[in-house]
Amino acid sequence: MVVNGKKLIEILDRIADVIEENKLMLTELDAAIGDGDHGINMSRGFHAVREKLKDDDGSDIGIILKKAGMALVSNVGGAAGPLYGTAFLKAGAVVEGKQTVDVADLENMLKSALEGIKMRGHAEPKDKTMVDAAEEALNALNSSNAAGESPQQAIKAAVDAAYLGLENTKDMIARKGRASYLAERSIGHKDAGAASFALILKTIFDELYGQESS
Amino acid sequence: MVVNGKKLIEILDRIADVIEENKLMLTELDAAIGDGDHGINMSRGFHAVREKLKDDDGSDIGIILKKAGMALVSNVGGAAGPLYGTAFLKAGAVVEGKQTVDVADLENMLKSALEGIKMRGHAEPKDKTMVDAAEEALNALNSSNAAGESPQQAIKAAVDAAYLGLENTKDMIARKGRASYLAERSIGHKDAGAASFALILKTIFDELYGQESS
Amino acid sequence: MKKFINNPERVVDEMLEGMVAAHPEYIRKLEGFNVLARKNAPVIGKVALVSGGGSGHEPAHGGYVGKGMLDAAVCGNVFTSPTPDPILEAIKAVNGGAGVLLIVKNYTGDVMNFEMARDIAEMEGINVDYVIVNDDVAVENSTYTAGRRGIAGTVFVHKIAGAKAETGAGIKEIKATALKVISNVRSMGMALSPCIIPAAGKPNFTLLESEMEIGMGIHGEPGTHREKIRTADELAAQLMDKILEDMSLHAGDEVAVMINGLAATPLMELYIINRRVHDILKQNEIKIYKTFVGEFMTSLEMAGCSVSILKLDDELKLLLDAEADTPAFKVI
Amino acid sequence: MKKFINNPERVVDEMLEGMVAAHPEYIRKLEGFNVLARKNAPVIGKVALVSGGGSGHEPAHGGYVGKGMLDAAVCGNVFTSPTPDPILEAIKAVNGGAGVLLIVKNYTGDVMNFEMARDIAEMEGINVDYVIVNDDVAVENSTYTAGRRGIAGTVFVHKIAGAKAETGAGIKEIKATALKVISNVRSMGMALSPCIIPAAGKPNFTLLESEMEIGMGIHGEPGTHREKIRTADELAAQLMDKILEDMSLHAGDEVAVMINGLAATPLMELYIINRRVHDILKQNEIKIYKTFVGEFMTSLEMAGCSVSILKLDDELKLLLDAEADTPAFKVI
Ligand SMILES: Nc1ncnc2c1ncn2[C@@H]1O[C@H](COP(=O)(O)OP(=O)(O)O)[C@@H](O)[C@H]1O
Ligand SMILES: Nc1ncnc2c1ncn2[C@@H]1O[C@H](COP(=O)(O)OP(=O)(O)O)[C@@H](O)[C@H]1O
Ligand SMILES: [Mg+2]
Ligand SMILES: [Mg+2]
Ligand SMILES: [Mg+2]
Ligand SMILES: [Mg+2]
Repeated sequence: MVVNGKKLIEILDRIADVIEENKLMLTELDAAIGDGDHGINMSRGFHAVREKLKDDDGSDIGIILKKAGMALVSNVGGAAGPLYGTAFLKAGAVVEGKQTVDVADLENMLKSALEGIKMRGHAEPKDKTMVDAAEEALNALNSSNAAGESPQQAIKAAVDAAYLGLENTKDMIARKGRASYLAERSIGHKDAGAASFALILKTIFDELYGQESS
Repeated sequence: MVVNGKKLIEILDRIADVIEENKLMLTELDAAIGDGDHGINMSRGFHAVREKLKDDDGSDIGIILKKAGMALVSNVGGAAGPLYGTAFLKAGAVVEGKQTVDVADLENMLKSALEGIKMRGHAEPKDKTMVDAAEEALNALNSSNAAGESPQQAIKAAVDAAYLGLENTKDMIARKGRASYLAERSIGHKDAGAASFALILKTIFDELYGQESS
Repeated sequence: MKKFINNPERVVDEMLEGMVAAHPEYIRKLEGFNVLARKNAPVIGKVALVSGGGSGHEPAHGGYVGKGMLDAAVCGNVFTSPTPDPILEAIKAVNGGAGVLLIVKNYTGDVMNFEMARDIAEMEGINVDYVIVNDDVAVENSTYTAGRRGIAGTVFVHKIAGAKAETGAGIKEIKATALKVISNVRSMGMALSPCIIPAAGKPNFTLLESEMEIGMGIHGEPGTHREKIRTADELAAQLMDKILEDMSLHAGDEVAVMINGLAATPLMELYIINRRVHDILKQNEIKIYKTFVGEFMTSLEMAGCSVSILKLDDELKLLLDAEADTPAFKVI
Repeated sequence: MKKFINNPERVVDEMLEGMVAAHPEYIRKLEGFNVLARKNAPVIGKVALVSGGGSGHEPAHGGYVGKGMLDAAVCGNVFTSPTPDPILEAIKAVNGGAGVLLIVKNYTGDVMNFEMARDIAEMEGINVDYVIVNDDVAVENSTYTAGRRGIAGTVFVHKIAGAKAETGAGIKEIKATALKVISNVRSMGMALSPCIIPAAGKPNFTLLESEMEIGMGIHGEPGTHREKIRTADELAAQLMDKILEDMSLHAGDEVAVMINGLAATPLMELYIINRRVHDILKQNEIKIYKTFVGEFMTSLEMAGCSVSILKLDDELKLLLDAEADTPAFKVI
């Protein structure tokens, strides 16, 4: 697996579409235990990413991710904006100047993104946030890479782990973000940010390897 | 038919109950083309009448009706308060000092009451108000008395005519009171004030002759 | 019926207790009557202004008692004109020797009850006069009907007549100014939902999710007709059409605008309506001197709004700008 | 969804156009940003106050821009914190050289976005500090959670910190005063009906005719729990219990009271709530210095209310009484 800037822009483009298609689902997850705007916010953000990257020449993966991060910071708002924005900015920082990235880079990028999210939001695993999807995904990617599995296998493992993380949020009591106001009442609902995180990762896989093989 | 003060107070007492029993019906008529408070207002008013007459010795029909009129003016509010209040005050004025009234007095009282309503509200027949019930009732009472029918027949005729007047309001376009704001849309609904008027008259009949014979 | 109340029969009494508790620096309640009077009433030598009507229109009218507006507000039961007794009591309590002007909204009940109170007060030697506000263009005006209703435009009468009274003007002059406001103000309203009179316990009418009621009054009474809901811009234009049709406004004229919420409609939506109202006035080259957006004359918990336009001259501008200090309306 | 809107995606933009059209004597909009700034900003030498957050809480926060309160309000999308860009722009536009204090309600999104803006502004050499308001006692406070929310008590921070800034105080002093307000104010709210975010088109939750949601925030998010509806008096007592439990109030202490409507609840009902709140305070021998009843921090078209109690000292009383002249909050 080697992704160049042009392909990355295509992936981000596709993410905008997928978020749009899943806007209602994300909003409904957020409505149950938050304020019901996550899908709306994310969709606005990724449309801004698309707009921002329209004329990018694709020469620098780091710059592409930074632009995406800035677009997210400047357009999503709410909690998800600074969190996803920081994630993309941090991911971009570790691949500055690179024309292409491979699965090892992806692991670095995800690691750095997760650090950024934690730094910004002070959430830990089990707080019922996007961290729960990201943490599982990173661990799976890490194990699979370490075991020498193929990039496709590794990324597939990350996607599956992200969805597992998402599922796990269902039984958690929220301790960060708006859902935390509900305390015990947040149990039984999946976290919206974890869902958007898993969805983004799945879209990356689908763009790289096709939806059939997923 | 001869009614003394004690009986009149009993009748007024019974009117308070009947209005209370029909509060919802009157309110619903008013809700359709007015503001939905007529039953509430009338019920409040006749409870005040009862309270005011609690200690009356029944010696002067004129005073009883004046007290009732004042209680209505002071407690009903809205349009019906000054109108019914004036009606009772005017009815009382024509029987001042009397210890009893007969059916001829009743005709005078009704005539004077109707004049009071018209003077206060400037409504004419066919404006879709209580005047439509009152006017029909007065005419019937007048004809029946003139034809030498029995008091029971005469009052029964007045009650029936009041209800006919009430029915007639259904097809009218309101030209006075709140219902006038609806213009053509007021057609198809009976007038609340005409309904309370007919109800009061019917209660008088029922108290005098029993409900069976009505 | 979902309301913060204790007893449907006591909502007005309890509301007034809550109002007096909240605003003791402005108002007091007359013992035994549902009348809110200016704390320092009677103001000796000043013509006193009294308004009121049925309750359920808060902050009207009690919220407008204070310096530069009313001297007393008479609070009837919900949507029911007060009886003459409390009106008379209000007149007596605020008469500072210079007479009392009643500001009455044009409803059969209000007019009759205020007239009766005036008659008694005059018999008791108090100089009382009154004006009737009938700003609602939804209803056809005709001598053969009850005529137009008084709605949110009434607040302009309170403000401007109140400012005039504060200058020490006589009752005739104040009445003339009030009548000028009345002849220069037009309003029109509509509703998205009905309201529930507490003592009735259910709404007077129902509207489908797709319907709105045009020409809505402020008493839960149905309007002139029903339509499919439209955009805010279309609605604003519809209300303005009807208002402008009835006013002789020319390019260069100056107006005050009031966008009034009936209660449930959020301020956000009122501002969206205001945006279009301003555009329409600008297209007609009408100058907007001042705009008021908020809840001034409500209708229990109804969702809806009214637009009022007041044509101004130099006197009205001056009086509109004069200081007012009341619980619900302040001009600094 | 029955609303006076044109396009769900443009409600905030159109609302701001309507606000600026209505109040040009108070506010202007920053070109290209959803920021309302004081017309005469920057006020040279005065510390500027900036607040804001998601929209849908009108009149908060744009209605509080003006003399004696805010210098700018940053207006995010409905219930969504603004991004750092407009916050930064607001900071730059109102900085009069004496620094800028941000007043942020405690929501993860608001805190993160305001912090990011502050970081950038400081890098650009502007002295920026911030306070976080967390007055809502419905939510358990704990370092392991997002902590308490900021709700209507925030308006007291705007008023008092705004008055302090107007005295020419430095940013440290103003921050200290703002923190004193924050540590002395507690609020608690509940709702009778949900609200509809325009872009979502349907409510976040539904309530039965017999249910209410206790501990409701101001974003349509569910509260702490659901109960059968009760009387206004019982509800007021329930909210006050929770508030008083959390405050150290003693006989003889003085407080300011705010009875805040979430939007659809009529003023009549808020006054009925106020009546009982006053009774409870009096029973506890707490003196009520000033009461505010109205819509200060709303939640779109939600029916519901919150009660806020602010414990006062001499400084806070003085600042609460100081003149304020903004579109939605005036003290004369
Ligand atoms: N402190 C935090 N750390 C990590 N993620 C968080 C935190 N707070 C919230 N989130 C994530 O953000 C999501 C909500 O995003 P969104 O709805 O767009 O913002 P808001 O909560 O401001 O409305 C949550 O579902 C959760 O995954
Ligand atoms: N001008 C009038 N003349 C005679 N009757 C009238 C007039 N206006 C209204 N009414 C009567 O009063 C009734 C309404 O009374 P009510 O509902 O108690 O008062 P309001 O209309 O003030 O709410 C109407 O149904 C009608 O019969
Ligand atoms: Mg959200
Ligand atoms: Mg009625
Ligand atoms: Mg009525
Ligand atoms: Mg949000």
